Amino acid sequence: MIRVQREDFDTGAELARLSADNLGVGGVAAFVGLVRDMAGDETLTAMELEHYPGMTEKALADIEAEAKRRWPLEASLIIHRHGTLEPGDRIVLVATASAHRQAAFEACQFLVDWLKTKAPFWKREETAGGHRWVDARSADDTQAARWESGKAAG
Amino acid sequence: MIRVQREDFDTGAELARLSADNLGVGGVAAFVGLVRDMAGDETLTAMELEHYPGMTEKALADIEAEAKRRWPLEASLIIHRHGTLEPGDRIVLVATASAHRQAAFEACQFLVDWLKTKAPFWKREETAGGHRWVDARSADDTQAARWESGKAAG
Amino acid sequence: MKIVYFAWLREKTGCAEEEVSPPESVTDVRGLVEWLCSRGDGYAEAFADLGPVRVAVNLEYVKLDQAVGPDDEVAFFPPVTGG
Amino acid sequence: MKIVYFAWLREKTGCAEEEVSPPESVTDVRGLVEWLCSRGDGYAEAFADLGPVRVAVNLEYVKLDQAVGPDDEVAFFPPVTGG
Repeated sequence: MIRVQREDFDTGAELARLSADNLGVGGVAAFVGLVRDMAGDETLTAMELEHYPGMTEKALADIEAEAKRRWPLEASLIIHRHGTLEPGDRIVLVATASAHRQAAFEACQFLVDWLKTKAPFWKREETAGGHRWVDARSADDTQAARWESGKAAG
Repeated sequence: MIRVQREDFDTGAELARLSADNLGVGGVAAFVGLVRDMAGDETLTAMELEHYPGMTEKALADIEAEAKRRWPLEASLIIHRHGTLEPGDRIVLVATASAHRQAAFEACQFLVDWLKTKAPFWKREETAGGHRWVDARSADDTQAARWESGKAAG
Repeated sequence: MKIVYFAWLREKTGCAEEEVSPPESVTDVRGLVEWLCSRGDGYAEAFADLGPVRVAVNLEYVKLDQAVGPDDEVAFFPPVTGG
Repeated sequence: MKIVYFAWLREKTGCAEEEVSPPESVTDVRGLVEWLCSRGDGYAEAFADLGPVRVAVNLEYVKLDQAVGPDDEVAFFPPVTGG
């Protein structure tokens, strides 16, 4: 399931829904991304999250389909917010449900890694000094590249 | 933070608490373990979780301290239930908060892997055919052994 | 042809979205970028270095040699930074 | 000396917890197990195969050659299966 929205989400309710009515789920792995208060050396006052409506949903659905191809998932969920966020706000929830924990963990990490390098979102940090578009991190490319072989990792 | 309890827990509230008042947290990784409805080929009617009061808390605190030694965590949480559980019930919540997602993910997985092989809990499955103590899985030992070198994995 | 711009490409071109009718000589993304650059300083500045520019045609990532035509939606944006 | 048993070791010995006073010749866990086995069929059955038996003394995992004395708490249990 994919959702792109301005509104916050209820992490507990979303995770509970992922395994509701499915007694084959043994583990749910989840990641919640939050806005930190630092932008480099400066204090972040706000973060603007821009995205490409239409392509975002398609990119996330493609990533989710790839995870389901690689791991035996009972369910998965990506919720990504856009718009203006403040330090401490939730940005993203990625969650996976599987019979076994290792599949859930790996698929969750895969989804986050690929989302960070493939889904068309852009962060703009606002500080007292003005605003600045966040640069893509080469570490994120490295993380994402781990999964390029098409194999589930160890 | 360690909690061993009979009562269920509120996943959303627990995860929110982990990053509350700490604007340096960029990511929270979490794992929720659930009771499945299968015990081998049989339908599970209930699961009894026995533990060793005193040693459980100590073992979990040791595991958590080791995770904090290995990764730069802002916070961590292990809640493990005991007593009688039914299919679909939550058993365990493991969560880690860090500035960066990779540390949160790795530490969360480490905590679950070590908890599974070091914390004194025992599961007894109840089916129509009677009851049976769950055997330790060699796969769990393999998972846990990944972390024995004392190094954070890649 | 519909063109959309995001993040600093939107700011530099001063445009979020526009309908354009490039000449018939424009057949691929590279030709489209060259033609767009001729339309003003903001465009020339936005596309001065194509290294950090990503392109999608009809919501799919493509390379500069991707063919484009009148019915396509072409998007220009920097490397993504979500999550 | 306090002895505690968990899971099927508790069921086989028929005992969750007991205070015992083994003879002075019992100085380590291995000796303690041998002495416990002499106390009844349930004990002998529980400890027939020590392969799947784990031991903790004063809440720490130990091996069979761990020294034990009157003030210790000794726990016997199978490999753990929590999480």
